[in-house]
Amino acid sequence: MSIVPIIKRDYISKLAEQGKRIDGRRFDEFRKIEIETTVVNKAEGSARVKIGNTQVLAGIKMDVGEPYSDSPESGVLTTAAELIPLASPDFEAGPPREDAIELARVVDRGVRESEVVELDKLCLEPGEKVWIVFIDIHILDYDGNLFDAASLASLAALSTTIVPATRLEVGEDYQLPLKEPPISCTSVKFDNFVVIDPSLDEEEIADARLTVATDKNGDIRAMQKGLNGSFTKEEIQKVIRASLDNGREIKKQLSECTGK
Amino acid sequence: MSIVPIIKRDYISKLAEQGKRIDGRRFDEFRKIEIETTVVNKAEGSARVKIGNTQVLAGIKMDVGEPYSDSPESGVLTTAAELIPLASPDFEAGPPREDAIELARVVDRGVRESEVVELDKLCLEPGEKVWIVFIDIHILDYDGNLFDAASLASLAALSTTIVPATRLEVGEDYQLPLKEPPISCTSVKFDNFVVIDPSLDEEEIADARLTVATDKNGDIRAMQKGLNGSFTKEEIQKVIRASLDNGREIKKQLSECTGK
Amino acid sequence: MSIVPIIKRDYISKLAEQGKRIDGRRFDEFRKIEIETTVVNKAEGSARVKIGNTQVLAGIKMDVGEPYSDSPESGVLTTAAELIPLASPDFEAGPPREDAIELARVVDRGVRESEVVELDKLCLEPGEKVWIVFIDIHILDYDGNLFDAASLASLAALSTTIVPATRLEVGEDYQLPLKEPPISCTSVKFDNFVVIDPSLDEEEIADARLTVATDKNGDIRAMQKGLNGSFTKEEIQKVIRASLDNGREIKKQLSECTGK
Amino acid sequence: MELDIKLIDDNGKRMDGRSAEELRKIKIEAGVLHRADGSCYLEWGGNKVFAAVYGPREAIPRHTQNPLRAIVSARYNMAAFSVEDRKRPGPDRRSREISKVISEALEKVVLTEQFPRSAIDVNIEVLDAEAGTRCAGLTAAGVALADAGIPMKDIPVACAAGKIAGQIVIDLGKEEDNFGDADLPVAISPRTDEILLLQMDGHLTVEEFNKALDLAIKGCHKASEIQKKAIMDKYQSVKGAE
Amino acid sequence: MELDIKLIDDNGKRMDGRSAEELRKIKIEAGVLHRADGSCYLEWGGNKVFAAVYGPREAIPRHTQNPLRAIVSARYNMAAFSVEDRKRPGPDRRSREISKVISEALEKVVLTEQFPRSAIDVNIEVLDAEAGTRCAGLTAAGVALADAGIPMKDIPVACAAGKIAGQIVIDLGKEEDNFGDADLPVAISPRTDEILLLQMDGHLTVEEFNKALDLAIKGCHKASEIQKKAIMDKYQSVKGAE
Amino acid sequence: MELDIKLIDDNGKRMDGRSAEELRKIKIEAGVLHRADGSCYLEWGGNKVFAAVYGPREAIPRHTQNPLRAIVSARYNMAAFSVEDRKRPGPDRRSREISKVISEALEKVVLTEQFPRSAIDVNIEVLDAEAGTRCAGLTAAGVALADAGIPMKDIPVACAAGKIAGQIVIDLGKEEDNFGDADLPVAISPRTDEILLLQMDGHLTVEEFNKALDLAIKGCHKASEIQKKAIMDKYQSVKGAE
Repeated sequence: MSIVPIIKRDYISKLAEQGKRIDGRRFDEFRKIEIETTVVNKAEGSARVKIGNTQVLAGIKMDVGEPYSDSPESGVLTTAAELIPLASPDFEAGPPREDAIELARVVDRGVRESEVVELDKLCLEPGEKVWIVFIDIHILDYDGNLFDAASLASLAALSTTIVPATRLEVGEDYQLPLKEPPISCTSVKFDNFVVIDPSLDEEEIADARLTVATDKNGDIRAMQKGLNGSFTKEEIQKVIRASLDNGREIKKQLSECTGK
Repeated sequence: MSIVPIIKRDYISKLAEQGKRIDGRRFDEFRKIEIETTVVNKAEGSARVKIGNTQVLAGIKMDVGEPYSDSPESGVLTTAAELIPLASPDFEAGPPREDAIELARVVDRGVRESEVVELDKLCLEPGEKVWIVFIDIHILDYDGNLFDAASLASLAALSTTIVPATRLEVGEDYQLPLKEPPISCTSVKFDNFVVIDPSLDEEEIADARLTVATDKNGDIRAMQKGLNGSFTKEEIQKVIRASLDNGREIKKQLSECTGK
Repeated sequence: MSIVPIIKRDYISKLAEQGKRIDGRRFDEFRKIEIETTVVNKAEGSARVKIGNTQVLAGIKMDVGEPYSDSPESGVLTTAAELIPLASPDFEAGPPREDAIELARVVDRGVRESEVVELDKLCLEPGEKVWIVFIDIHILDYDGNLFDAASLASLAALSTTIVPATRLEVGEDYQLPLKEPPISCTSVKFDNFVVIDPSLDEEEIADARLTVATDKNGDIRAMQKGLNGSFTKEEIQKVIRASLDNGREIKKQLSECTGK
Repeated sequence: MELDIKLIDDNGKRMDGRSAEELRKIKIEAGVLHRADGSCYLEWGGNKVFAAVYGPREAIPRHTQNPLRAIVSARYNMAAFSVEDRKRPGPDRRSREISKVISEALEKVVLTEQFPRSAIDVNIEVLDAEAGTRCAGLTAAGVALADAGIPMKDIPVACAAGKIAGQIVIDLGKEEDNFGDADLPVAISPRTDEILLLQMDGHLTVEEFNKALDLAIKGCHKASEIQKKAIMDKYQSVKGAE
Repeated sequence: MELDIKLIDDNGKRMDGRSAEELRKIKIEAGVLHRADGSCYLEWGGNKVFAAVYGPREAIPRHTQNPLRAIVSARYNMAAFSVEDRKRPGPDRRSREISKVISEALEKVVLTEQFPRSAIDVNIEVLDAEAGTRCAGLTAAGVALADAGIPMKDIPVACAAGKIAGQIVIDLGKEEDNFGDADLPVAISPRTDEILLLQMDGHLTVEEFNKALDLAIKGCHKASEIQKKAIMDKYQSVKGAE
Repeated sequence: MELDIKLIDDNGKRMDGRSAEELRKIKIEAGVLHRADGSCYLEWGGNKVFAAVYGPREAIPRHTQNPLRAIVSARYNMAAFSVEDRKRPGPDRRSREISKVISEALEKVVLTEQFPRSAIDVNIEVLDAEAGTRCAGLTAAGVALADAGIPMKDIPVACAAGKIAGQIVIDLGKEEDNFGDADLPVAISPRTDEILLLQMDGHLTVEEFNKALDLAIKGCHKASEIQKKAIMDKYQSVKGAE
């Protein structure tokens, strides 16, 4: 629990009063995003996403296993995130802590609830054998906004995943069946300013965080509020609008990159 | 390891010299016991027991699983206790510590060794499928004498347990088959005084603890001595007598409450 | 991380300059070794090895289980070491730490890579049932050179292991099939002196450690360098020579003791 | 996903007979535990929840202390027998996430700067679970904090809204949660309507979201009334006993 | 439960030929380990046990220190290969309970107030287990404590009694433990007969219990003689070596 | 064990076309991460590895501090997706052993006495694994340490040699590792050829061992050149940017 120097908070707040952010962005502007897919060979699918200096790698592995008893004809999806000490002096080795758990669960829900992966097409033998999809998220460099970077890396990795049916001797390889993914955009609030895609400096002084995942129809597919501050209803609506706008752009970039 | 103010010990000891206890009870007198069964819905059986201010909830869940290889025709019984921080500022979250383990094991032995649950009637397919009975004990409020409260709550919960055969599709629901349960009574010793059903204040100054489970025939079914003090043979016999007397009364109350 | 008194280091170094060791041994001389087999009854095989005051007990248990999917016709070998606090005030209870893990893995590799246990003869039903061999190493008394004591105890225990086929109802008992075992010899370096079979005093001031396992043909079967010092090529060759010489003697003693 | 289950019938009634804007039955009792500094027992539909508060007390170990304010730590725990299939005891990923978002929500309303270096521990035990336990737990925690006399700007309260069978409704029940289209748990500070906790799963248009958020806030206010009554009852029973 | 196993034959002999009041063979050696401050190797029937004592030394971490006395921590551990079916290494619930009751029993006789803020660690390793390991372990620990020169009021010692085939007998063996009616492990301070450890599983009338308790105490005294001899032997061998 | 796999063909070429003394392709980039004090990305054949260095900084908790020097802790970690069959996240016995031997090798070259009570943390993440990851990881760590400006006597570097199809070769590939006869990973301080890390599995005559050791050291020197170039490139790109 680091105590951010009051001087930094003051500086960022003063800039915000003038409508500015420390890196020169508008309040509703994302940093530059880079998406690179198929970056590792052993994974069935992979992607490296940079948002500014934040860098996240997601890898997909698949295996054949048993379905859950309450959904015998459905594949299984599981998401894990590691906040490895490579990425930040504040991350510790060891079992995942609350932050990593929330990150993995929010990414997982983003993928699961919007049914991006068509799990019903991943059944091999009802009740016996289904495909298991493992999403593993590695944070390589941490400069804020892990939620969006991790979510985007996962989607990009899934988009390039080949089901390794040949290797596991259950048929021919094929493209993992996917639906249109919703795009997650995160904003934070400090004092009474709300900015999207916070850098680490902004995250460190933030009171409240709101992640909104939106789809191509402009609908909301998931939300998660975090941190011990509050939002007004008006602020939430502002965040939704900015998420819709940026989500649309990011979706375009993702499609261009993955060819979908 | 809290250091109890010497003044409290002195006070309780002085009272004891006059044959008195801080809450006005006789040395061989239990606090008021309340037993309430079927207090939660999702459990197959449940009971809440109050002994004075101490409050314990036990819930029974049942599942179908494999028997142990050395008793293929016998159901399986497993007991867990959590000393959750809800109940006391001294209980910590996290994996069970020595105190919780001893508590669970003493309750478990009380139920297992006296064969209260007729495990041989819980076999579905020899060597393949048997009923598993989970006893889970939650301490809600801690004012001393958890052993007796946890044990009594477990027995009361078992007494009202319906085997969920319908839900698990192995036949019709029926009452969990039980034998007469032995009743556990705990005494502690401080200085050279021995009192039954210690309150928290008395436990905190106690040197030695003795739990005795007796049945309706006046036989002994389990014993456990605890703490780093000693008992003389005479003291043990005194404890057994008080346990028999109180056990008989408690058994009566349990029968009235559970209708058995 | 104990800071060894400089005075002790000085003393041992000064002796070394005169070609002497604190217990009077030559640089390339082992302490007296004692090997005793079948020291416990419940184990399928067991041995107690003393090297000077260091004392290690290894026990072998066997069970029937599933093979690894990538070697369906091969038995399974697993090695665990506990640095139990019985053996040293510096060992702590709890999950194995780096030292115990390295010890277990080096012993395991010594047995596994040299194929001492003929795992291909431990298949009962290809892909279904094979023998599992558990090597468990208990350090009883720690006065240096655990690697060699643990390795030798494991080999001696394996040499006297009877496969408990009768008990597990898969045939007649028989001697565990073994090949010629390589013998592990460990040397340490302090200042520029290299000594074999270090005592605890010598280990505590050592900069670098080298374990070399050699077979009866004089070939090298495993090596492991440890500690944060370095060796020159010449020093390594010297260590290999001393390991060959001592290994030959130890092999002879092991054969005499186990009758093989 | 909706199978043959009809979540809303032809008369606009939900499976348990409620209308779209009707809460399940809520029963709250304050001060039910002897040992805790503050406590609450709450039933919300089929949910049964205890909350107990300890503190403010010195935070230990020391390195967890914040020199400027108290740390509020909520611990949400489900009893092994609180669900259909027995849950393994101890925290899992779900309960740890819920503990985190509840802690953050409570911290906003507690006057933490009054207790530097302190810890305020909030224990939430779910004994029966039937959809909406995080809202039930947070609502119980609010009462337990008040019962413990912890200074707060407001008593936090929670309620969910969601979408089932194409309609926005309040406070989803078990089947509604399983087979519905969206769930939106919300916690607020009722005096200001500031939003302390907000999660959403499912699929809502922006318009539907706004409607659901309003409905959840409305539900919070209803639950808030029951919270206040419980605290008042406890206060009067103590006064009465004097 | 007794199947076809005849625990007592027509001549009143037990399966291993013992009479009702006869202990299994006990062999004790003190001072067997080099590194420990005190140690003991004990065989009791088929049980083989090492005990090693370290301390008194400063208790760490600090918050475990008691400013008024030493903490005695016994750690009972079974080797993976000590039982028929391999046991997973490391403590389980059973060994942790046994560690607790042995710690409590030992603490009573050690003059802990002589060593404030200290720890005395007693490590008990069971290498072969065949009924009665907690009594064997505690008895070995008593010798190791004496060997370490820890000041004690008395050397603690343990022995069990039980009921098999309707009779009260001393020191149950493996089949007697598995198929018998009751087991009663007891530890005492032999000078005063104060009872330091007592557990009972099974079914005894009060009269049977009294008889079993007397028998267990009798066994403790016999084991105590063997303890003392072992300590004396060690002392004399050291003197002899001088 | 060699089945039908021909590890060396009739022209003396290995499966991937290399000669006996030819390394796989190595690509090193220094200073690739923003947050770390020093970092490196390395590809060595099919291996892909990141290394990041943090420190020197105060070692915490305090009891891990060495009053005379810094502690160098390497943490070798394999991504779950870096191998054919998904690996469970988190450290296992293998990775903990590798972390230990790499830590020990690095500590020898770092001028640790300049930073008493400090910690220097080296994080090695293997994203793609294809034989030789410990050598790749240590080589990357050497560059990351230099990039972080940590004072060192030398930049440590590693390379393996081994025996396949009866021949001593450098830098085993995946099949060579699986079906070969021996593997010998070695790390050195290239200025002095001091050996910092050495492990051997398999079967070698003393003569073969000597040949393999020489070959591994030769490989270390080649990798060392690529390390130095990467550091120089980073330095120049920074200078160029000024």
